[in-house]
Order: sequence, then structure tokens, then C-alpha cells
Amino acid sequence: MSQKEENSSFYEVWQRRTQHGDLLFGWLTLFFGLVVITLVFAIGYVVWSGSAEARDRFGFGFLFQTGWNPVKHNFGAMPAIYGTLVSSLIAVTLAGPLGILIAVFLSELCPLHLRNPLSFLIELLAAIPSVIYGMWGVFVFIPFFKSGIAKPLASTVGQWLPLFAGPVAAGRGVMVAGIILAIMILPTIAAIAREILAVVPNHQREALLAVGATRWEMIWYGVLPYSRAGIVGGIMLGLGRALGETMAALMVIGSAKSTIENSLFAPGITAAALIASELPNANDSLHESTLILIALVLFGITLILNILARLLVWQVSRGPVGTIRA
Amino acid sequence: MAKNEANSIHLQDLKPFYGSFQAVAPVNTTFASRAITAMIGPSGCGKSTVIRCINRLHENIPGARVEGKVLLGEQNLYGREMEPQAVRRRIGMVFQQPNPLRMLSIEQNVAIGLKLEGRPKKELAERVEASLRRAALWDEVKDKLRESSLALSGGQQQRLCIARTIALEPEVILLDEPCAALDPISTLKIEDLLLELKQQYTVVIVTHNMQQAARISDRTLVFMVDTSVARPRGLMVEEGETLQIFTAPQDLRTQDYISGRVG
Amino acid sequence: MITQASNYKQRKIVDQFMRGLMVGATILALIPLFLILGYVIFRGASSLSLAFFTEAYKAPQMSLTGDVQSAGGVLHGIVGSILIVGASLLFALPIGILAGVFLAEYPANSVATTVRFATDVLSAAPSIVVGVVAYILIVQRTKQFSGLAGSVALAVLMIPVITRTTEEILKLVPHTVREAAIALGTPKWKTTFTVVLPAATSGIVTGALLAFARATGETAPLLLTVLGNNNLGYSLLEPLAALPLLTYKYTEMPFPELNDLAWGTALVLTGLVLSVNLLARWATRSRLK
Amino acid sequence: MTQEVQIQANIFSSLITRFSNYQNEAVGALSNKIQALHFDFYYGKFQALNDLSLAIKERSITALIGPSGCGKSTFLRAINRMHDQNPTARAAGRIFLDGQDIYGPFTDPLLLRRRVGMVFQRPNPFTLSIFDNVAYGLRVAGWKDKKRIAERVEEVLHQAALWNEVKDRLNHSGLGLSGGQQQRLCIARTIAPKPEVILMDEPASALDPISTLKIEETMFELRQEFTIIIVTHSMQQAARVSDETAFLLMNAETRAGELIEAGPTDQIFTNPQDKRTEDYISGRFG
Amino acid sequence: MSLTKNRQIVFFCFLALLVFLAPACGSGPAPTDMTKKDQPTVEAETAEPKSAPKTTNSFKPRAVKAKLTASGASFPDPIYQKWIESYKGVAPDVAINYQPVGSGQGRKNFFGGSTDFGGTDKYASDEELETFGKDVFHIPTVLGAVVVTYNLPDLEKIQFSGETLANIFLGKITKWNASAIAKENPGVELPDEAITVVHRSDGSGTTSIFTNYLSSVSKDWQTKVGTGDSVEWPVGIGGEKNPGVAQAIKQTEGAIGYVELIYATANKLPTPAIKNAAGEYVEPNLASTSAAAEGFLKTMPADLRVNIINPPEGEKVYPIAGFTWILVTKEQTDKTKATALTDFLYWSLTEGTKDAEALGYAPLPETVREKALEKLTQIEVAGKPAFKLPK
Repeated sequence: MSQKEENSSFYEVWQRRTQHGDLLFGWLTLFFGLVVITLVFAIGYVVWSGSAEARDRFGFGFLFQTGWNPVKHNFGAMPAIYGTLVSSLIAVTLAGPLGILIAVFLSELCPLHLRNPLSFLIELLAAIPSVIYGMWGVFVFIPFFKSGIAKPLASTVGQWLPLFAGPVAAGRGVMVAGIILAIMILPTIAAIAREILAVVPNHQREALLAVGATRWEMIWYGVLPYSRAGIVGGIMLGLGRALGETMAALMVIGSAKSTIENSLFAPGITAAALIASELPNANDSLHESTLILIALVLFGITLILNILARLLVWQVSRGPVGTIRA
Repeated sequence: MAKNEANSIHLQDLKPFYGSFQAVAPVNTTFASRAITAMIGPSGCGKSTVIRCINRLHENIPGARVEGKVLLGEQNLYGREMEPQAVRRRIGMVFQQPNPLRMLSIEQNVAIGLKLEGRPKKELAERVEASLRRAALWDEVKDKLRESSLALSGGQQQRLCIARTIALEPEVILLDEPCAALDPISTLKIEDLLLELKQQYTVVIVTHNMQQAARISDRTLVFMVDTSVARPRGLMVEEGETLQIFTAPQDLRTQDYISGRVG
Repeated sequence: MITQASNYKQRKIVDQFMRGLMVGATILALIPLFLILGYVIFRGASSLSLAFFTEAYKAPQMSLTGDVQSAGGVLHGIVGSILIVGASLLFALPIGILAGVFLAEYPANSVATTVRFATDVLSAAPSIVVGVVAYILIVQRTKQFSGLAGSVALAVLMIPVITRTTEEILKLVPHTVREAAIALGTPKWKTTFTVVLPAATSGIVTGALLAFARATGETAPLLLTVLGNNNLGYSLLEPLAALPLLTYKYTEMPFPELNDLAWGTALVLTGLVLSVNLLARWATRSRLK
Repeated sequence: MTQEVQIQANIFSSLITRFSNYQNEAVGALSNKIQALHFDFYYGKFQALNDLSLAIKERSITALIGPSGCGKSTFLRAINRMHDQNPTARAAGRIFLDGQDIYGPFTDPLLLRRRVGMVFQRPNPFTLSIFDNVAYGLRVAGWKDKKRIAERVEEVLHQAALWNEVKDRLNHSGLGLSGGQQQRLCIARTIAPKPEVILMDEPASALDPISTLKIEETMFELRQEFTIIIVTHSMQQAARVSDETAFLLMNAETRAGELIEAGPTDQIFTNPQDKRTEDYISGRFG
Repeated sequence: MSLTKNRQIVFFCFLALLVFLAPACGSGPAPTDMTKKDQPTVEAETAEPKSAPKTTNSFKPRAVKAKLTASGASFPDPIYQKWIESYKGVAPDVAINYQPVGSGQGRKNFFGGSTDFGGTDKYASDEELETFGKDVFHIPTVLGAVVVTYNLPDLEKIQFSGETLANIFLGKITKWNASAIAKENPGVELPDEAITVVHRSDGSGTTSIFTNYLSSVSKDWQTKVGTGDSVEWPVGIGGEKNPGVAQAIKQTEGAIGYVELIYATANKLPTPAIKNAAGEYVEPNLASTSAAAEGFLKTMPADLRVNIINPPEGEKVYPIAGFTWILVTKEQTDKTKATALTDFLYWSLTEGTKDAEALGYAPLPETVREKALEKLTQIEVAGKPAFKLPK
């Protein structure tokens, strides 16, 4: 057998190698990997070319203009961008710390028999369809929010802080949207943070316990620093989800498309909600093209957010000084 | 000598459980102060479990619990009003894998226990240096105290962990196979260190390396897997002076193990 | 002697406080869950009946006094959802799984990094944007609203979920198992298909189920692509009804009876999505064995 | 510039010298089943093995011993090119199997691995039935006849002393077996396609003493037919089962593994030539 | 072990599901196939003229098998669905799918070619028709009114003039007890409460009718905001579709908004009277809506595209009303579909009218209906009329 091997020509070896199918396998999977890349480019290209008319017409300044008048073809993306960013930031500010606390509770403190049921319940929040969040928000949460949160806040803090100023009126606004988005992204953040915490080696915890640390000290000095990068990534993912959320935001945000109000209790609009509510019935091509331009902006924001998240995670994960030695 | 007595550890009917499974048959023994006691035995014999019961780390595993008593001097560590973290503060532990806190610098690693207690900065710096010197690491790291602990080699990391433990000036030091992941030279350094530490502390070491036990310990406990019960569990088969265990073992299983017929 | 450090009390208080905070956070998160589920069940349960599941849309026979005799059921929505989501699984599974295999088997090259990044971008891409693209590419081109256009949009949303789960799950398959096959002289592709993928079946099923659950609840892209259909339809080339779409549309109707139907649909939809999640969980759990 | 040329020339001449050394050594060496000649191994920039030359005799058990990190596993895995999976891994020097260079351009790693089987540290049965686990290698090797496959499966399960324990549940998952049984199943799987050499990487380290004994008995049985190389951290085990022993140690400066001493097991354990071997065997470190 | 097996079962169930779905995808008959198969029948049936007067039950649609897709205004959706449902009894093989997506999308889909006919509350603009290029008929089906509604628990009755409404929606009047409102409501105790304006956030024919009205009564509105499916609202919050608006009003004390008449009646919302051109305050109902259309009969253009906003005369006329139209192309390409479509429309405009009032829609005035029927006869397939009026 060995003799035969020695005598076989390079061509035969090549032929046999390709017959193994590994080459084909490599190319095949590569192809499907490339399909995924293509999809991203396809999305980018379609929204880019679809928004050509609006881009030509409005140019870069579109991003910083207010006003939304389909009758007079006077459009500005600023209110939508503002509403998207602010509602998502509210969501992340609320859901970030909450999600991390939940994750820490589930992975570090929770009794074993409660751990699975509780984490399942939390994950259920992610499974509820967006429309239902919207309906619940309209019928249940807004009335409670208005009388229970917004009005007291507006009459106290709102007196000197314009961010919380009244009038609260219908209760619909950026704040409500932010809170509902927070509920929606909470499970995402909690689940990712929990996965990250599970990766923290047990010996890091024991190192702290062995010097007499309390549970919280163990978490604060040993567990959380170790999983910083992953948790930041999880929050980024949550933010991404909040940015793109459509139906729930649309149903509760109050759809004020043309102006930016100081107060968080005032109605606003998010980019995704704007597209969903106007694109289906945008009749003239400029209007349609403008909405596709908003889609482009939204896609661009998520793209940039992803790049940032990657850079951040990459940077943080390098830890303090020195590299990990095997 | 009174202090010696106060630092010795007594296990009384110690029964570690994982859920409903009792991992080790009841253990009764004493770890004398100012001496090194070694626990040897094949893997799965429960020696690590027992050592983790001494500083109450065992109960940190979900579902794990302990029955029986561990006495430090007169005090029952599993007593009602006893706080686990106070116990761990007094009974230091070094683990099999060197486990420096990855996100902290070398200096912070040594100081962490004291820092948690709110000691002043100046004291911290002094204690860090003293501990690193005792752990024979000072010369190697004094120029890079603020660098990541991960920049150290495995042996250095393990000595760093020892420094972290002795910085707290505990009464007892537990070591769970501290040299298992190390090269021969680091092993020797750590053994030297242990011999020095025993002048002051009660030292308990778990090792799978019989030669190591023979080299450094004063007393040796031998653990085996008891397969006579339905679900095999650990069992302490013999204890005694190290010399006696290795030269004239009383138990047949000990003989087999030491001569290398099992394990 | 075991004694407490001087600052022990203070540390203990911080510890207790933070523990309390964590428990509080968990409870706080559960409150909206139970409120939402409770409300959906409360509003929706009464409209569930046999007809709800076996009949399609029926025009309300209504008078000005507001009496509605019959509102029919949502069978057309159930059928439509199954067709649309099923077809999107058909698109997404091969692409997602094979791309996941690519990521897991050839992890360390720049193409893989790009693919991984693209997957991240796709999974973060707002569903409405994907809907817009499907609308422009398919609906406007074919001049036809169709279940197919919806399927394509949903498939794009599913692919990243499946790809990443596949990758993660394949990475979890112990390296030793792969080595065992390689040591027998097995080619890589054969190792992947006969050893690695079967070992990861449950994980991949989980990924597919999660993707299925995510897609089933999606509304925004369907608004732009499948239009909706009041008749029972079976062809993916025509407008189809879908459960989330019905929920959304029935809430718009001026008749309270149809609004009730919307809550019923919401209940069915939530139940479906939740049970699929449970199923996925069960599949993962058995992997631990 | 000229300096660079000079360096290049030096490297080239050293290569030539080395190559001619091969020629001389190879003549005498190729009679062995496996012969490593000046074998170096690298992970990226890190050199894991340095200038290792070792002969393995046919139908014998050779034990590789040494403290962890000494490169014994690296060498073992180099023999059937398991490192091909790792893109940073790189070999220099040669290993001959029956006189054929394992790292030569005409060696197909797949065919090589069919001749050189491997048993791993942890039992790693596939998520297939017990029968399919064993038959897997046969099918990969191109066996088609179902009856012959069934016969061979039974035969090797006998050989691995597992038949009596599993004959009633061949269709059950291989993962349902105990650790020791799983490892014997893996041995059966490895020997089924009749390889010439079996590499064992600490096959008993994850097992209890009784399973260990069974595995060792199996190895004795297999020695009649196969060439076996075993890596073990247990000197007792090496002493018990092997005919030949090779002792490797990590060089303290370069951190590369080097061969310290090799020879008949009796001699290595009773009369080691090297001080370091003696220290290791007497348990002074490790 | 058994778990492994179960997992495999789940997996294969999945595969099985997919395999089952694959043929299902293609099993629906493609419309083009049907066309060919049914063409002979069509020829035969068309040749046979029906001599049915418009009031009898004897109108028999020609037997064709067709699927029609349509979308458009949500306001006439209940009556359209009723017609579609009842029409199944007459022509069981015709499946019509009308989706209430809103007037704007209805026109967009129709002009985009993705639907067979469209529904709209706002007639297509000249620009839209020009872009489309082909001849399009506007066939009015029913009449509807847009009502103003509000949330003031203690206020039983209130009435508005157009000017006041415009000023409220412009944000000029911000309090309920403003003098303008008080002047129109003598004797009514108005609360000192802020006004919250609620409008539609999506594009809608309702908005179009309402803004049309406000433009007709207020110069200010006309110049500042204008008319359209969706406009730039000076103040207020947006609600998604009719229920979004209604919900926001219900939840907000002091809110005012507009919805379609049927939505208000079905949900028992207050519907204040509005001052018409004759100076009368008229409550919205079927009669006052029908009356609005009659005010415009004389000026009805040939293409039936007309706003019946604020009719200049008539005392019982409710001023915010409009036709809803079905859009069809003059030149049909598919004979089967054209046959089914024209028969359906004829049936709806004749026998279907009796359902309209029960559902709260004002039927077309007779003259308008005749004009609409006439349009049907002008629809052509390949140059030949697709429909002949039964004699």
C-alpha cells in the first residue's frame, strides 16, 4: 500500500482529494455564507436605490430638518431620528440595569429549582408578538401610565425640568414607547447577560469567596468585570432591537411627525413606525422615496450600532494589560 | 501552645452531600496546627470535597450541603450564628487551577481581601509587598505590580494566589492540588513555600501525587472510593504519620494504592 | 478565632440590599408578563369557540343598533400563517444551517468574520426595513401581493437566528467527537453530516423553532407584502391571511365583536408562540442528557 | 543586504546537512514500523517539540511518559496528522510509517488515518447506536456488505471485551454506556477497520480503577495484532502495560518538549540512564 | 436514549411538515390557467342576454370562475364584505378578496397594478390618473359621513361651526370654554379644560374628507395645512387607524377628534351637530348624509369625481360627507375577471343597495346610481364591452 502511495502522481492525489468531497463541501458552505452577506448588501442596495429621488431632492440636510408635510412635499427626518434614538435610549436605560440584575440573580443567587422556570418566564416576554405589546400598551398601560406616572412626575419634577414637563394629555409619547420597548428588550438583555455570566469560570468566584467576600462582592469584583464585554454586547443587541421595533412603538408613540417636543411625555414618532404607517399609502413617488430614505437611515443606524458594538466588545474584551496566557 | 490548639481543625462526623447523595462516608479527624496534613487518594475519592467543607466552600455548589461539625479550636464553623464569609476570611484556600482575578492587576489581586475589609491604602501596600515576599514572588513581579495577573506564568500565578491567601493572615491554609497544573520547578518552589508556611499556619493539602505528600507532609490521610455501597462514595481508610503511611500502611487498600497497583 | 472584620455590618447591608434589588428586578420584570398574558387571556378567551378555529372570515351581519350575528373564525389566518411561515422555513433552513456550518467549520478566516458580522447586521435589521425590501423587490416587480413575498421577508429575519444557533450548537459538539471521526479517516464533510450535525440535531431544531416563533409573531413585514385575504387561500402566489395581520386588522374594525375576535386571535397567536418556545426549551433540555 | 544573503545561505546549508543526515539515519531506521527523525513541531511561533527522534517497533506497546506540557500528546497526534485541523500547527522533520514519510506531499491524511487509528483521553462515542458507532469506521473505509459489517462489529466488540455487556442493546445510544464501557466502545470503533497502528492518548485517565484494568487487559490482547503507542501520565500504568518506554521533558528554557530517554520499559524503570528520568520516576517532581 | 429518539422524531416531524408544505405551495390554481379553461363558458354565457329589470331577483351573473383581489378604503369595508358574502350565494365560483387597507394604499395598489380593483374615499387626482396613463372609472358605491367626536364626560350636547373646528385643529382654540365655542353653544356649561386634538397618524380617506371640509370653511387651514390623505397637523397626537383615534379620545379627557360615522355609532361615541352652509346645525345621520349628495347632483361631473363637502344649499344637509368609489380600468385584459367584476358591481349597485342602510350607509341618489351603472357598460375587454345592462 505504501508503495502504491509513493508512485501515485500528483494528479491522482489531487483527483482523490477532490473526490473526498471536502473541497466541494467547503465551497458549498462558503456559498451559503456568502448568501448571508449578499442579503445584507441586497437590503442596503435596494433601500439606497429606492431612495434616490428623495436623496437628490433633499440631500444630506434631510437628516437635520424638521417638518413632515406630505401635501407640500416638505419632509425632514429629524423628528423620526430623534424619536427613535430617544425612545430606544429610554428603553436601554431602563432595561439595561434591570436585565443585568435579573441575569445576575438567575445565575448567581436563585435557588436551583427556581432558576429554569424563572428564566423561562423572563424569556416568554420576548416571545409575545409586538402587536400584542402595542394593544396592551394602548388599552392597559397608557391609562395607568398617565395617571400613575406621568401626571405626578409632570406636576413635580416637570415644573423645573422641561424633559418631564406637562401637559400629559393623552399619555401617548416617547416615554411610554420607551417603557414598552424596555419591557420588550428586557429578556434579550437578560438572556444574553445570563449566557455571558455562565461562561465566567467558577474559580473566579471561588477566588473571591475564599478571601471572605460576600456574595455581592464576589459578583461586583469577580463576575461582572469578567463579563463586561459580553454584557455591553447584550445591551447593544437590545438597543438594536429597540431601534427596529415597529408595531408596538407605532401604536403608543402618538405619531407627531413634524416637530420635536422638549418633553418626553409629548408625542413623537420613530423611524420604523413612520415607515409602517405611511409607506403602504404613500402615493406619489417622492413621498414613497422619502420613506425608503428613512428606511435607509434606520438601516444605517443599526449598521453603525453593530460596528460600534463590535469595536467596543473587541476593545473591552482585551481586558487590562497583557494577553491571556494559555 | 494554647494558640496552636486554637488553630487546629477537628472534623466530627462530617458528611458532605450533593443533593441527597452523601459523597463521603462520615469523616472524623484532626488537622494539627503548625503542621502539614496531606490528603491523598485516587480521583473521585472525596478528598477535594472534604477540604472544601472546611472553609464552607462546599455549600457554594447548588444543592450541596453538609452534616456534622467542623471545629476550629472550639468554634463550630457550621454553627448557627457563623457567617460563611467570616469563616473563609480566616481559612484561606488555594485551588488546583491558579485563579488570579483576571480583571485585576497583580497588586490588586493580593490586596483584594484586605480592600474588602476597608483597610487604609498604606497598609494595603505594605501587606502586598510582605505577602509577595513571603510567597517568593516579589523579585519577579515588583516592577510590574500594575500589570495584569495574566501576564505571569502558571507557577507565578499560583504563588500569586498563595500571596493573596496569606495577605489576609488566615489561621488555616487549605490547598487543593496546588501543583497539579505546574511544571516541576514551580512545584518545588511552592513546596518550599509550604514548608515555610507551616511554621505559622495549619496547612492542609490535597494531592494526587504521593511523592509530594511524602516529601512535605507530617500527617497523611488516605481516601479511597468505597464501592461496597450501592452508589460508590469516598471513604477515609487510614490516617497517620506520613512516614508510617508510606512505609507501613495498615490498610490493604492503602498498600495497593501506594505501590501503584490502583489509580 | 473566627471574628468579624470591623466593616462587616456595612458590607452585609450592601450585600442584602443588592440581593433585594435583584429579586425586585426579577419580580418587576414578571409583572408586565402576567399583566399582558392575563389581559390577553381575559379578553380573548371568550371569543374562542369551535367556529373560531374551523371557519374563515364572515362578513358581519350588522345593524345600526350594533348587533352582530356572526363573526366567523380565523381558520384562514391559521392556514395562511402556516403556509407563509412554513415556506419561509423552507427558504431559511438550508441557507441558515449551511451558513452556520460554514461559520462553525471554517471559523478562523476573514470571510467567516464577515459572514458573522453580516449575520449580526441581519439579525439587528429592523423587520420593517426587510419588509420594505421584499415589497420593492417582489410585490412591485410581480405586481402581486403574495404569501411568497411575506415568506421571503420572514426568511431573511429567520436566517440569522438559525445561522447563529447552528454555529453555537455545532461549537458545543465536543471537539473530541469530531476528532474521533477524523481519526478514522473520515472526510470533513462526512464528519459534519454523519457525526456533528446529528449530535446537534436538538439544538438546530431549537434554533428552527425559535426562528419559527419569531417569524410567526411578526406583523410589520407582512403588512407590506401579503396584503391579507378574507377567503381561505392555499396558494402562496396569492394574497394570504396571517394571524398577526388579523390581530392588527380586527382591532381596526368598527365592530366590538370583531375586536373581540382580534383578542381571540391575539390569544391564539401568543399561545402558539409560547408553546413553540416551550417546545424549543424541551428540545434543548433533552440535549443536556 | 549581504548579511541577509549570508543568513539565507546558512539556513540553506544547515538544511542540506540535516537532509543528508536523514539519508544516513533513514537507511537503518526504516525497518521500524514508525520512525521519527529530527521531528520538530510548532504552534504558531511556539515550538512544542524539538528534534525528536524515536523508533517504534511493530506489534509492541510503546508508552510515552513525562510531566504535563512535555509534548507527549503533541507527538502522538502528529503521528496521524490530527494537527491538520489546526491552521497554526506546523511540522518540520520527518515521521516515517513503514518507510513512507507521513508529512510527504503524496500522503493523503485520510488514508493515513485509516492506517493509524486513535483512542482519546475522554471517551467520545458518536450520538449513534452502539452498533453504528463501531460500524462507522467500516463504512468510512468503504465496507458495503451488511453481513460482513455485522460480523466485524461482533468480532471487535469481543476483542474489546464489551460484547457480553452490550450484545442485547446494540441499537441503543452509545452515550448510554458507562465511562469505561464508552472507552472500550471507542477502542472497538478504532480497531474495527483494521488499522496498523493504534494511538492512545491517556485512554484511562478519566476512568475508575476497574475500568482501567479492563482497558489494560484489552491492550494486552490487541498487542498480538497491532502496534500500540500510549501516552500516559501514570508511571504505574506505563510500567504495567508497555514493552518500550520513552520519556519526554519540557526544556526549561525553550519550553519545547524533548526526548530524554527511550528504551525497554524494564530498563527505563529500573535502570534509567538519565538523571532527569530517575528524578521523574522516583516522583521527585511532576 | 429515548430522549434522543424523541428529538429525532421532532426533527423528522419538521421535515415532514416542510415536505407537506412544498406541494401545498403550488397547489393553488393559478388564475391564468383558470382563464383558459373557462373561456368557452364565458363566450356561451355572454351571448345570452338577460332581460331583468333592476329591482327583481332575477339577475343571474354569468357563470365564471374567478378570483378578484382588491384593496382600499376601510370605511365601506363592512358593506363590501356583506356584498361579497351575499354574492357568493349568486355566483359561488367568484371569490373576491377586499382588504380594508385604507384609501391611500387602495389607490397605490390599484395604480401599481397589484389589485384588480381599488376602493377609495378620495378620488384619484389628475396627477395620479395622468401617471397611470390608462382610463380609469370612478364608480361610486355608497355615501359616508365623517363625524367629530370628543371626550367630556359632563357634556351631553355640543355643536360646532366649521370655522371653530378649523381653529381647534389649527391649535388656535386651546380651551373648551373659549369664547368661540361658548358663543355657538348658548346655555351649555363648558368646562375650563385644555383641548387635546387627536387625528389619524396613517394616511386615510377619512382624513382627506375632513381636511377637505376644513379647507372649504377656513382660508387659514387651506393655506397652512391643505388637504390630503395625510397632512402636517399643527397640533395634536396621532392615533393609528379609527380605533387608535377612538381609543385615544376615550382615554383623554378634553380630547377631540374625527372618525367615520359608522365607527361612532357602533362604539356609541357622541356626534355633535355641525353648522352647514345654510347656517343650520345638523346632526350626522343617514338622511342628512344623503341630502348632502343631492345638493351636488346638478354639478356632478361626467367622471363622477366630486367632493360633496359643505353643499352650498339645503337645510338638512350634514356638511362633512363624501362618496366612496371603486376604481376600475376601462380596458380590461382578462375576460374572466372583467366578467366577474362587472357582474359583481352591477349586482351590488342594484340588489345590494338594500343592505346598505342596515349597515349604516347612505345609499346613492338614484341619478348617481344610474350614472354609475352606465360606467359599467363602458368597461371593455379587447375593444368589446364587457357588460351589457340587463333589459
